[in-house]
Amino acid sequence: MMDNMQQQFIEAGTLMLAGMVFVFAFLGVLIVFINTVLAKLSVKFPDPIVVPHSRPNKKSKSTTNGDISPAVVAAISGAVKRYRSQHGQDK
Amino acid sequence: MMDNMQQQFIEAGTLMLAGMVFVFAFLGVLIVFINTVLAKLSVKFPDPIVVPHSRPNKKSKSTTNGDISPAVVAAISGAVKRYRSQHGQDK
Amino acid sequence: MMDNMQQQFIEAGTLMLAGMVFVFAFLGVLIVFINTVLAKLSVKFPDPIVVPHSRPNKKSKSTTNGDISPAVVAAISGAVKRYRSQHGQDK
Amino acid sequence: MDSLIKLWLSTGLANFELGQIVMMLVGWGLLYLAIARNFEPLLLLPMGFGAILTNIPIAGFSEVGGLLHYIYYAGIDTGIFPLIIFMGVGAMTDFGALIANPKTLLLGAAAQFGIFATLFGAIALNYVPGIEFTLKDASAIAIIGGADGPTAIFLASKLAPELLGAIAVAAYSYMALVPIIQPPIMRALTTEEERKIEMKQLRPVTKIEKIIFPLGVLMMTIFFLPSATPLVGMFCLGNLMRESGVVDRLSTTAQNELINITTIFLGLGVGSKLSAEAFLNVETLGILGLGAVAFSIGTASGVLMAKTMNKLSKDPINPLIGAAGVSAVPMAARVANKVGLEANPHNFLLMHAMGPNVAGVLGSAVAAGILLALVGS
Amino acid sequence: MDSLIKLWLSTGLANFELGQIVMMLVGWGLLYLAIARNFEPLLLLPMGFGAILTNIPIAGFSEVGGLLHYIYYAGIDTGIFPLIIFMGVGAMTDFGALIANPKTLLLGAAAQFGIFATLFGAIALNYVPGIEFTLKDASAIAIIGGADGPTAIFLASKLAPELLGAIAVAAYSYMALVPIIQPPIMRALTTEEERKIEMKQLRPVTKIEKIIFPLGVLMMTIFFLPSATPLVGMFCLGNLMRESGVVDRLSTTAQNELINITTIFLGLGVGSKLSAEAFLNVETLGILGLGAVAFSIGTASGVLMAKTMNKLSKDPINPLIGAAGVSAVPMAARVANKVGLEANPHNFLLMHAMGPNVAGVLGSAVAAGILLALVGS
Amino acid sequence: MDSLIKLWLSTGLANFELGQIVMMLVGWGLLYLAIARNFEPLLLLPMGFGAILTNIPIAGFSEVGGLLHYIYYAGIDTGIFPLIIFMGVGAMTDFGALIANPKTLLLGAAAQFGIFATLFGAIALNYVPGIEFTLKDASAIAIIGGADGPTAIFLASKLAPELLGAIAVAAYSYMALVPIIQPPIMRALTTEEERKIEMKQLRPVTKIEKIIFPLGVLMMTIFFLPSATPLVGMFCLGNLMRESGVVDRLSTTAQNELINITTIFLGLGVGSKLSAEAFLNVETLGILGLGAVAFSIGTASGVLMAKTMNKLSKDPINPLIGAAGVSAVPMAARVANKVGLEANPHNFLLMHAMGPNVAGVLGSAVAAGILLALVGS
Ligand code: NA
Ligand code: NA
Ligand code: NA
Repeated sequence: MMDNMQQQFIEAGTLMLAGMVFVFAFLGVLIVFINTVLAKLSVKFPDPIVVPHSRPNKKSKSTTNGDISPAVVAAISGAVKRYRSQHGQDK
Repeated sequence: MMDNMQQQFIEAGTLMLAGMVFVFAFLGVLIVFINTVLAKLSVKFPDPIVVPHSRPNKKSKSTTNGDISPAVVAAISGAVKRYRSQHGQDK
Repeated sequence: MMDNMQQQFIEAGTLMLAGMVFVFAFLGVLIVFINTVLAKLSVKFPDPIVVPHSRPNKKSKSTTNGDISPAVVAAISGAVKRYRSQHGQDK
Repeated sequence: MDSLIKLWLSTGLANFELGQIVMMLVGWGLLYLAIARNFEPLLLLPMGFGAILTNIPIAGFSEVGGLLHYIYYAGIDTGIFPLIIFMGVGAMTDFGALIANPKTLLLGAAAQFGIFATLFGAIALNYVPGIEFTLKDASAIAIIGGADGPTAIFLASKLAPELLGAIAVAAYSYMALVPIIQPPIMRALTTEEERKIEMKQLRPVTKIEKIIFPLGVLMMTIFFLPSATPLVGMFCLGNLMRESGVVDRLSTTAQNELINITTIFLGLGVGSKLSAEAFLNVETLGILGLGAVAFSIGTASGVLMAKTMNKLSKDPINPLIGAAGVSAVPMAARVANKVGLEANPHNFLLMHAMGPNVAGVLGSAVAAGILLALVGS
Repeated sequence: MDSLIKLWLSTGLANFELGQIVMMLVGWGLLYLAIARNFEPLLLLPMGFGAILTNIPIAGFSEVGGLLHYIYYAGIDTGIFPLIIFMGVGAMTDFGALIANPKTLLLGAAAQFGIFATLFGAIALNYVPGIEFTLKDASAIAIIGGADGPTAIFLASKLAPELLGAIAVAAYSYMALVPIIQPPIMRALTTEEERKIEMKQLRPVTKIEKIIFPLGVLMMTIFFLPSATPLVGMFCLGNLMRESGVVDRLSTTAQNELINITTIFLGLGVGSKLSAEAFLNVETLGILGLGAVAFSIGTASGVLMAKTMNKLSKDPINPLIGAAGVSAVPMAARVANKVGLEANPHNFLLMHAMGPNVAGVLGSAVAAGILLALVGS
Repeated sequence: MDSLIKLWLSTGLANFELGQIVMMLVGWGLLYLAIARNFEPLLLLPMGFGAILTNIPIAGFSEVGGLLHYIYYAGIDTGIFPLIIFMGVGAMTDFGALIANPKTLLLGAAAQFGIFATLFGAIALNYVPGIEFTLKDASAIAIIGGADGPTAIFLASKLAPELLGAIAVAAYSYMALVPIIQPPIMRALTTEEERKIEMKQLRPVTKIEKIIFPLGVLMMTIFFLPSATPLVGMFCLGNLMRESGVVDRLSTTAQNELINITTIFLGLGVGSKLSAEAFLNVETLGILGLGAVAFSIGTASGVLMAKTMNKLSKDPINPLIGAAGVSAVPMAARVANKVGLEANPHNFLLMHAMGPNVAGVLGSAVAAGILLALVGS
C-alpha cells in the first residue's frame, strides 16, 4: 500500500511537471503567435478609419428588434440635454 | 359486471372524498403558512423604501439589449408632454 | 454495363419528364387556386380600413420587450424634427 | 408509364382512408377555432396543424423516422414539454394577490370539485355501451376540470396516453370557452346584491414573501404529496427565478423563448395523437361531454364556496371571484371582473380574482398529484 | 519520460493523416468564404468550423461520444434540423408578391428544370471512371439546382447521406455565387429592350388571402404529393404562424432564436460529414461541377420561360425576373433588380422578382417530394 | 381507509431517509447562497433546486423516466451542455486586452499551478482513512483550481462522474468567494509600492487580429493537444462568431437565449448528482478543502509570476493583475482593480487584468486537455 502511494506520488509529480511545462509552452507559443502573425496582420490590414458615432450604429445591427436609428438617438440626446437644462435636474 | 361497476363507483367515491379532503387540507395549511411564516417575514424583512421610478429601472436590467437609461426615459416623457401641449393632441 | 447505363438514362429521362410535368401541374393548379378561391375570399373578406399608423402599433405587440407606444414614437419624431431644424443637421 | 403509376400510387388521393379525412377536418376545425375565434391559439394552432400532418396518408409523420414521432416520444411521453411549460408559467405568475388574501386559496380548493365529480361521472359513463373507462382513464379525463393545459397533458401522458389527444382538445377548447360557459352559472348562483359587493383593497406584499412562498409550496408538496413534485416543483422553480431577482436573464428566457419553442413542439406532438383510431369513437364524445360538466361543476363549486365564505367572513367577499378558482389563468379572472362590472360599474374585481385564479393552478396540480399517487401505480 | 512520450503521442502532429490535413484546409476555405467574402456566412461559418473539428486526429468529434456525432444523429439524420429551419423560413416569407401575380408561379416551375436536367447529367457522369452514382445519389445531387439549402440537406440526408457534405458545400457555395453566376446568363438570353420592360404595380393583397394561401398549398401537397409534406408542411406552418396574427410570439421565436440555434447546430452537423473518405474523391468534383451546371440551367430556364410569357401575356413581364425562380431567396430577386436597373434606372423589379423567388422555394420542395416518391423507397 | 393508508404511504414524510433530508438542506443552503448572498446565482439557483428535487423520496426525479435523469444523460453525461455554455462564453469574451498585452498569457499559465499542485494534494489525501482518490478522481478535483465552471463540469463528467456534484459545488462556491479569498493573499505577497504601480495604456487592437486569434488558438490546440479541442474548439467557435461580424444573429443567440436555456438545464442536471450516497462522505470534505487550497495556490502563483515579470520587463506590471490569472471571469479582474484602487485611487487595473483573466480561461482549458490526454484513457 505504501508502495502504491509512492507510485501515485510519482505519477502525480510527473503530471504536475509535464502539465506546467506544457501550459507554459502552449501559452508561450501563443505569445509568439500574437507578436508575429497578428502584429503583421494588424499592420497589413488596419481597421478602416470610421467616424466615431458610426460604430454604435453598426453594433445595433445585431439586435434584431427595437433598433433605433442614430438620428433618433441624437435627437433624444438633444432632448435630454434641453430637458435637463430646463429642469435643472442632474440624475 | 354490475359488481364490477359497483366496485368502481366505490373506488371513485373514495377518490372523490380523499381527494377533496386532501386538496382542502393542503391549501388550508398553505393559508396557515402565509398567515404565520410569511406574515412574520414581511415584518422582519420589509421592502426597502424606494423612490417610485427606480422600480422600472431595476426591471429593465433583465432585458439584455436595448436598455434605455432612466434619464433618457425622463427626457422622452418630457418631450412627449411638450409635444402634446404644443400639438393639442391627446391620443 | 452499357446496358445498365442505358437503363439508367431511361430512368433519368422518365424522371425528368414526370418531374417537370408534375411541377408545372402542381404550381399551375396553385395559380387556379389563387385566381379563384383566394380572389373570391379577398372580395368577401376585405381588409378592414385602418388609420395608417395603427398598423405599426399592432405589429409592435409581437415584440415581447421594449415596446414603445405610438404616442412616444410621435413625440420622438417631433423631437427629431425640432432638433434637426434647430441644429441644421441632416444626417 | 410505370413512373406515372408509381407517382399516382404515391399521392394522398389514392391512399386516403375515411378516418384520416375526418380527422383532418377536425384539425381544420381546430385551426379555425384558433385563428378565426381566437380560441387558445398558442396551443390550438400548432395542435390543429399537428392533427393534419399526422393524418396524411403515406407521409408517416408519427411513425418511426417521422418528425412527430420524435417530438412525441422525446417531449411528451417523457413529460418534459409540459414541465418546461409549467416552469415558464411559474415564471410568469405573480402570487402577490394570493399572498395578500390567503383565504382565496379555499376558493381554488373548492373549484377542484369539478375534477373529482367528473371522475365519478366518467365511471358512470361505463354504463354506456362502447365506453369502458378504467380508473386511470377516468382520472386523466377528470383533470380537464382543472382547466390547466400542461397539467392535463402531463397527467394524460402518464395515465392514459391513448386518450391524450381528446383530453387536450377538450381541455383547451373549454378553457377558450370560459367566457361563454361561466357567466350564466355565475349569474344563476348569485344575487344582484352579491355581485355588487366591493372588496377591500389588497395590502402590499413584500419581496421576501414572494421569494419564500414558492419555496414553502415546494416543501409542503415534498412532505405531503411527492407525486405532485414534478409539476409543482417546476412551477415553483420558475416562480423562484422570477421573484428572487438574481437570475433575471434565466427568468426572461423561461417566460419567452423557451416556453415559445416548447409550445410549438408541444402543440405538434399533442396533435400527433389525434389519429382516427384514437379519436373517432364514442369515448371522445364522452370526454367532450364530461369536460363541459367538469368546467360547470368547478365554476359552481367555486361560486358557492365564495358565497359561504362571504357569509362567514368579516371582510366582504364577492362570490363572483369564486369562479376564477378553476384556474384558466387569466381568462377566468377577467370573466369575474367583467360580470362584476355589469352589476356595479365601479367594482373592479380583477386583482381580487387573481388570488383564486392562481390558487386554482396549485389546486389542480395538487389534484393531479393525488390522482397519480392513488391511481397511477 | 514515459509521460512525455504519452503526451507526444496524444498530439495532433503525431497523428495527422494527409486526408485530414486537406479536409482541414477545406474547412479553412469555407471559413474564408464566409468571413472574408460573406458567402452565406450563417451556414458556412459553423459548417467550416465543423469540418475542421471533425478532422482533428484523436479528438473523435464524430465518433460515438463526440459532440458532432450527437448533433448529426439527433438533428440531421432524423431530418429535424432542416425542417425546423424550413419552418423559420416560412415564418419569414411574405407571399404577398406571389399572390398578387400568380402567373409568376410558372417561373418558379420552369427554374426547376435545373434540377431534373442535372439528374440526367449526374447519370451521364457515370461514364467517368471512379464515379458511380446511383439514381438516389443523382437525385440528391440534382436538388442542388433547387438553390435551397434546407431542402438539399433534407433530401441528401434521406437519399445519399454519404454525399451530404459535398452537396451542402456545393449548394451553399453556389447560392452565395448567385450574383456572379446569374447576370451573364441573364444578359445573354435577353435583349436590352426586354431588360428595360417596366411591370405593372402589384395589387394589394388581403389578410385572408395570406392566411388561406399556406393552407391551400398544404392541402394540395397532401392530395398530390404526400412525400413533400414534411418540407412543405413545416414551411406552411411557419407561414401560417406569421400570417394568422394570433401567435405572434411563436412566429417571432421561430424566425429568430429557434432558427438561430438550429442553424448553429445544423452547420456543425453538416460540417461533420466533411471527412476525407467522404469528400476527397472524384465524385465531389463531379458534384461541384454539376452544381454549377444546375444553377445555370435553372437560371436559363426561368429567363426563357419569362420571355415566352412576356410574348403571350397582356401585361408586360420583364424576363429578368425569371432568373429569380431558382429561389436563393432573397439574393436572386436582388440580382434581377440590379440587372434591371442597369438597363433602365427607373425600373424597380425587386417586388416583382419576389413572386418567382418564393415560387422557386415551393417548386424545389415539390421537386424534392417527387424525387423522394419515385426514387426514395 | 385503504385509500388513506395508500395516501399516507405515498407522502414524503412517510418515506424520508436521513441522507435525503441532509442533502435537501444542502440544496437549501445553495439556494440561500445564490439568492441572499448572490453567489454565482445563475448556476447555483438551478443547481440547489435540482439538489432538492433529486432527493425527494418516491418522486424519482433522477431515476429512469424522471426529468432530471433525462437532463443529466442527454446533456451532461454527453458533455453537450458544458460545451454549449463554453461556446456562449466564447461569444461573450473580448480578447482585445490579451492581444494588446500578450505577456499576460504567462500570468494565465502560472495560475494553473493551482490545478497541478492540487492534483498532488488530492493524492496526498489518500493517507486519510476513508478517502481513496484514483488519479482520475484527483485530476477531476484539481480542475477546481481552474476557477472555470463549465471546464470543471466537463472534465468531471469524463473522469469522475460520481464526484461531479461535489466538484461543481466547490468550483462555483469558490468562484463566488473570489472577492473574499483573493485579497488577503494578494496583499500578503505584494508591497504597497508594487500595488501602486500604474500600467501603460493598452494599444488599440484591430478587427483582423481579433478574428485570427481564435483561429490561431484552435490550430495550436489541434496541433499540440487534440484532447482539449472540444472545450477550446467550442470556445473559439463562439469567439469567432462574435468577432467575424458576419453572423451577428447567431452570436447574439449564443450569448443570450441559448446559454440561458442551457444554464437552467445544466444547473438542474448537476444538482441531480447531489444525492446522499455521492455527497455525504469524507471525500466531499476533502474536495471542499482542496478547492480552497487550489484557489489560494493559483492566486499566489499568478501574483508571484507577475512580481517576477515586473522585475524583468521594461514596461511596469502591477503584480495584482497576476491574481486574475485564475480566470473566474470577470470577478477576479474586478478584484484586482479594487485592491489596486485601495493602494492608489488613480490606478485603474480593470482592462489590464482582463488579459490574464481570459488567459486563465484558455490556461485551464489547456490544463483540462492535458489531464484528459494523460489520465483520461
Ligand atoms: Na385548476
Ligand atoms: Na428552388
Ligand atoms: Na482558469
